Amino acid sequence: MMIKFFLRVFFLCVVSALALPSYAQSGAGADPRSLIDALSKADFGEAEKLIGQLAATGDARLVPALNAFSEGDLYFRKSDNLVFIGKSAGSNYELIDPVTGASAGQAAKNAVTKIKINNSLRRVIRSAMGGLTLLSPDRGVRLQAADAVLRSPSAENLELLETAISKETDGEVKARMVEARAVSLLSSDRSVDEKRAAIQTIKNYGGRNAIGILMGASASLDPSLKADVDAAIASIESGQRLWDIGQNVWYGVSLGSVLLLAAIGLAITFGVMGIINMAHGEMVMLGAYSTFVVQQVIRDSAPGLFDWSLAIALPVAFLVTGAVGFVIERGVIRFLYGRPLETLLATWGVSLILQQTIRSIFGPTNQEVGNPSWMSGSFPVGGMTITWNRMWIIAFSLSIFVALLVVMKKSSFGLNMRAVTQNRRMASSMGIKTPWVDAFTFALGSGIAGIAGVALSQIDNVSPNLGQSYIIDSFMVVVFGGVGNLWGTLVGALSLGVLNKFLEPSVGAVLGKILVLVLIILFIQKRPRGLFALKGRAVEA
Amino acid sequence: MTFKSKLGGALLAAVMSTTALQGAFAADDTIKIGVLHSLSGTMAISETTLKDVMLMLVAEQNKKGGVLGKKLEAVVVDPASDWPLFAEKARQLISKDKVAAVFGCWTSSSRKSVLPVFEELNSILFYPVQYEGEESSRNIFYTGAAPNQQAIPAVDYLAKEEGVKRWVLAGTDYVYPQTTNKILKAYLMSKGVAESDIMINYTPFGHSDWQTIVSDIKKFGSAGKKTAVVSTINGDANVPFYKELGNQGIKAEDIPVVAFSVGEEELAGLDTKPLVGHLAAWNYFQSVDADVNAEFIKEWKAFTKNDKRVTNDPMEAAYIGFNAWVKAVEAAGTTNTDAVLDSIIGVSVPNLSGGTSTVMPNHHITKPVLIGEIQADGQFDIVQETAPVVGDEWSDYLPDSKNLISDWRKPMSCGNFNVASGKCGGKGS
Amino acid sequence: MLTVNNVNLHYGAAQALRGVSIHADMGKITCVLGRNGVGKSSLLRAVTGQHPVSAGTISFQGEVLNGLAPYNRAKHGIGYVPQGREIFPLLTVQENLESGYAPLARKDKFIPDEIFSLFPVLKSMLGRRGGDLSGGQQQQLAIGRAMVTRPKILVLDEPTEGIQPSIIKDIGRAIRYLRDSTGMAILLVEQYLDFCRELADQVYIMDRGEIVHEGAAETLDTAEARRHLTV
Amino acid sequence: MISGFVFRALEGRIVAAVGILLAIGILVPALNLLTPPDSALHIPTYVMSLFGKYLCYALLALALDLVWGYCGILSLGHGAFFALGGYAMGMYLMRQIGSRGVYGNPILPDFMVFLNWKELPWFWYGFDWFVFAMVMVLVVPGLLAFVFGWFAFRSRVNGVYLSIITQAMTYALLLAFFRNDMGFGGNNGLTDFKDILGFSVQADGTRAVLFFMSALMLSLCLILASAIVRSKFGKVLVGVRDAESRVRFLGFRVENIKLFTFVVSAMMAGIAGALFVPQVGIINPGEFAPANSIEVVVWTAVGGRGTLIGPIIGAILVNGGKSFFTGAFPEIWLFALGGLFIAVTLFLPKGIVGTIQHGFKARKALKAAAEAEKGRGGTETVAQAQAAE
Repeated sequence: MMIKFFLRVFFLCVVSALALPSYAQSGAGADPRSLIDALSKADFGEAEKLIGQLAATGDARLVPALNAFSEGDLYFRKSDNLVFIGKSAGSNYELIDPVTGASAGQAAKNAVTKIKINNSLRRVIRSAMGGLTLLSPDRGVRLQAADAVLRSPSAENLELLETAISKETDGEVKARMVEARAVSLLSSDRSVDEKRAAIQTIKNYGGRNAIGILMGASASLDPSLKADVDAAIASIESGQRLWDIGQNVWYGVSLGSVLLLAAIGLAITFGVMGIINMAHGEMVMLGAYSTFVVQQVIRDSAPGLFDWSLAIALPVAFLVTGAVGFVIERGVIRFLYGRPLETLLATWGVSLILQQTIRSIFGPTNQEVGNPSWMSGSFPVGGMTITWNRMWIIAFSLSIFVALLVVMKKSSFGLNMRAVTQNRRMASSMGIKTPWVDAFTFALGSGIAGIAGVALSQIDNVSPNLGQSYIIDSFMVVVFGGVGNLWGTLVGALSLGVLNKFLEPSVGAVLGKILVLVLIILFIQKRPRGLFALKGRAVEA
Repeated sequence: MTFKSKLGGALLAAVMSTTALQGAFAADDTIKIGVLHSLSGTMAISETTLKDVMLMLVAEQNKKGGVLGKKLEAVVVDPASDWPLFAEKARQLISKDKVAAVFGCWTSSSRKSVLPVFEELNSILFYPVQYEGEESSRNIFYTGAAPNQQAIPAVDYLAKEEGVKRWVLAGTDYVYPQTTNKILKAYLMSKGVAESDIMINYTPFGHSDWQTIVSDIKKFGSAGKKTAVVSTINGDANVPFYKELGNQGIKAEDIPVVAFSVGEEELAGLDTKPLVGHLAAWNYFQSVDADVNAEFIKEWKAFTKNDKRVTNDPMEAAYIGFNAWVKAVEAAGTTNTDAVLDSIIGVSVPNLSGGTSTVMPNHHITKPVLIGEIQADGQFDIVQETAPVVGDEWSDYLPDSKNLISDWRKPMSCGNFNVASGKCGGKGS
Repeated sequence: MLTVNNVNLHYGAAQALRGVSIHADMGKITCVLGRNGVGKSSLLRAVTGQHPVSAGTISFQGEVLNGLAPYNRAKHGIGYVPQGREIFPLLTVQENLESGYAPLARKDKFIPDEIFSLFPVLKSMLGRRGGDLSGGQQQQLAIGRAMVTRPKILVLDEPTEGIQPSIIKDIGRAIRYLRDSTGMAILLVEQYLDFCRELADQVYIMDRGEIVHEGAAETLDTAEARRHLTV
Repeated sequence: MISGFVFRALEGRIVAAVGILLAIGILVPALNLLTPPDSALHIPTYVMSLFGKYLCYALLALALDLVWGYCGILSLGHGAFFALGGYAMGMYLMRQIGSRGVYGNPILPDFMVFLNWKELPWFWYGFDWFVFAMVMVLVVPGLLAFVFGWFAFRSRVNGVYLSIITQAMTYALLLAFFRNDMGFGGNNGLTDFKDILGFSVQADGTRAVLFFMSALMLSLCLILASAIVRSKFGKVLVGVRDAESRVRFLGFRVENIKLFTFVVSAMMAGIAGALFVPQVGIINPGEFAPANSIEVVVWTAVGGRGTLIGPIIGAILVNGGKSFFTGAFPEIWLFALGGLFIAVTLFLPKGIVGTIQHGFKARKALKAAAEAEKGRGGTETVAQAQAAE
């Protein structure tokens, strides 16, 4: 993302530098090259001033240098204290002139020193770059520039913004610039009336950020504007309140979908087959590790495919955990049908062994599983923020649910599976190969836990303990929803998720979780077979 | 006699004979040291590394000829993240294996669990992890950071360099964050921060759904004042927390997060690109530019045969503790606990950030505080380094501990001397 | 032809069958009578493979069945209607019937129309859960379900138990129809003498795990047969 | 009548077991205290406290066996009762520290001082009095078991459901006790004890007495459990385990039978916890972890559920093995432990003692089942094979 942006800016600036030489030369007196070189000896405070001076040149050729500075790619050569943009090239750095963009040869890594940067400097750079790129011919760059100014407003950019607004033709960019201008105006020395209008603009812009801007500015504003600010804040907040509820529901649904993911494999192995499968969490963990291995292979051999890594990991995880599940069923569980409470002991042993195996192979520490770009970041919906990864996880867990439902209800395997769990002996006499069905049912449940692990690797850490943190929640969901009923698992997961998220703001995360557990215990007293208990003559038969 | 009695008798005999056997094995030409770190269970993720470091240090020392002309032998046990088991294993190491000193523990609970054992059996524990302070035992050396060696300088940095005026203190609900946040709150308020500008939030262990809290932080941060998060979130919960921060688009330039439990090892499990600029405060970073550090990293990678293994602060603390012990033993000429306790105070050994660390009379050590910003490669870029700070066992910002000091030199020999009353023993009344 | 030759069967230390030998011809209804607990159901368990035999052989159409799992015997054409029906309670009627597809070749995976002509009530209840049917309906479903597997021998364990007389008639009609139209063998275990006498071509009487009488249906009225059947 | 109750309990095997326990209870401390450290017969203190710990675990396993082995209630939350008993004892021990804490505060425990508590919370009142604390050791777990059981058994929550909600119970308590605001020391728990009844907890003499007490309490509880099991009530209990609805139809109030057993068992677990704490020197929320409770189930299963001696042997064996393996093979001991669980469930479904008692019948049944599985009979399960016997 940033690299792409960097390249684009870089290219454009070279172009604009060629196209508009007069503008480029027309900055303030200071020579940009010597300003940049001064960075080699500057502390953070001095660097801040230097950046201000660089911004004041208005020289758009400086954008790549500033960008490199903010990314930590600016170096000075120890021999002559000249500053360059450095790019790693094997054991050397490829040096690039910060102003002209021309190559300046290579230097050994220990011949140059990185110029230190911190958050305050990054903020200043962001603002400076915003100013420098507001007039860029590229719409995307201008939009980003307006955003940058909006986030780090300063009165110095005001006139530039006004120039940019007058030239702007694109509606969205213009709107953003108008907002940025309003924000910048609050800290300028413009008239009270202009500021009043700016407050209105910000109010219409709305959202949490607007409240922050107004509250931040209110202290330094003329006292006569205080009423306007308060009214604007109140109005934004009242609009925000409903969105907040919506946001909370969203969080609840998203937590619920995670619970659903974690529990859905268990709904098969425990809910349908009646095995108290304490190794379920480890299946999730194996799925997450499969994702890690797939990403590792992709990183090493085909980095271009990284965005596809999850899609590749899904079948891999399904097959790996399914196969492990198959082995566990054939090796251990098949001897224990009819003794559900003892399956607990054996699978507990299995879970210890799986954990230790993974620990021995991969080590006890977290492994890095990256987010593909389409799962990173967020987008606004009205006053809510929706993060892409949560959004995909909800979609993913619902589609697994639907797929499983279809397999159970529509396929002949699903029919055999249900027949075997309801009456194993009779199913065998109907010609159903019961051992085969048992093994593949368990493998299916395990495989689904595995693909849940692929999704969970995106939000949680991938370590040998991953499974342990989900096992209790999973059992709660299945029992709360009603054993043997997939719909119960769905409704159970979602309602527990939403309940949790509505308790959390008022009582805190810890008490919230305790309360949910207590409520489940009480609920089971009321309905001993869970939310979606199977009813009617059929159950007793 | 039933089979039961035979079984019981056999069992007892077996236990006794293994004891006798192992006792006989303890050859006289080695000095044993205990390594008490969880290799399984929830804490294995952090502690296993420290076990490896200890084995490496012992191997290095033996290459240099051991200690007092004898080879060192590390006795490794697994307390399995189970706190009572820590006490049992500590007792076993001291009584059965007769180790000269023990290096171990990570969580405060495990340290609290073994503390009475070390005091009772008069042995030495080197504790290598940053902790909440408020403790000073005659038999324990705290080579990790006390709150004043980590939290307070970090807050100072944010207030000064980033102009932070509003603070979120987010932590896992256990003793270290609770205490640290109490100290920080008192400290911030003493610096003139209004109570309404401090938000404290606790989450359970292993919390993985951070959506609400991150959005609360965002909300709290949109009050027009520069806001920062001081994170005492522990262990595994950090990864989902940072992932959520990244996804909700909280950039370090807007709301920086400074963490005290996130080091190179934790970042190894994360894609750090969205986190560039968030901070951590430690006494050591792998990126420290010092020859001794480069050497250490090289040895570590060679020892673990893994080029990707990182180093971190508790490893440095283990390194300092081990070297201080070696130096003290050589000064005392014996591994006898009392002699070592006397000789170790004032011992200075090189630390990995290029300076030296000295063992102080309060059984804490001096070390510089480093503030680092997270980089895209999972390393830290050091933005500030202080002069060496003495670990403060009794915080000056808690009402009941501000009058206490600890000095284990004779004749005071007291871990909780009250300077107001002039007596040893807390209130001293 | 099903041949049971000198079969013993144990439940742990208890012996349930002692040297039992019977045969059931194709196109014939063979009926095994006996009081409660004399080993009738054990005999059927041995035939269907639900319990291993400890001695003797069981063969069907010349193939030895010993050691085959129930699902393999189903593939060999043994259809089973167990005591108490054992309908899959949570499957619909349709699904109960379809559970018989397992041993079939792909082209045979359909429900024969004759099932619905014999038991029209099933057709109207296809969507109901098996467990929600009445006892008589379940019995009809159980027979229908066994028919889906296209058995060459149908093994029925007390199909009249707890069923109202009108449905017993329907079931009798169905059994006779199956014998006549398909030529399959039918092995029927009963306590209900009249039902047996009406249907059977060949009868056996069991007592204490042994066959004590063998003959045509008419021989049931002999004094010797009655002695074995009265309580 | 009471003498009859006790007399029935003292069947041969139990008498022998009690005898051995008491002998160990006297012999081990004696060897520890009276022999010189270099003598071949000397038992080091750490071995004694290790064994003392095992005895507490054995009592916990016995408590679980009473509800699981005899009443069919698989509790996955017995660790909670153990921990509550432990906390009651821990609170007493904390109060005995008095002003010897690091802050020298005569009223507040250290962890309250540095978290700025101003006064002692009400639920700490009375715990400086030993008798009160001992009553609480019984009452708190008993009360929790009563309330929990009263709801659960009345609404006929049973089988797997009951197991899962007992797990939810202990998990909720785990989270609650982790909270520092609860006033139980948060995750550090209660530690650094000094005295019990005026004797230093670290003195060898005190340890010896605690060890003896553990053996004694285990013996007493064994006799009590045996008496319960062998009484008429015990027969009904087994009836509830094997055929609950039939017992209900016979006119017994099954929920009351279960409730009584559950409460008794919880109290035993509480005693075990109370004896555990001074011997290991710490009680913290880790004891509430669901995994701990599952381990108790494993000990019981290994030893043999439904036998009174089995759980005791199971607890000692598994923990002894754990102590040994975590020291000898720290990297791979989980494989051994996990393998043990699997092996016991597969090959010794009745546990060690159960298998010996039933003269390898169980193994035969498994063989039959395995053969059945191979294809002769096809689908017979072990349970059915056993039921058929």
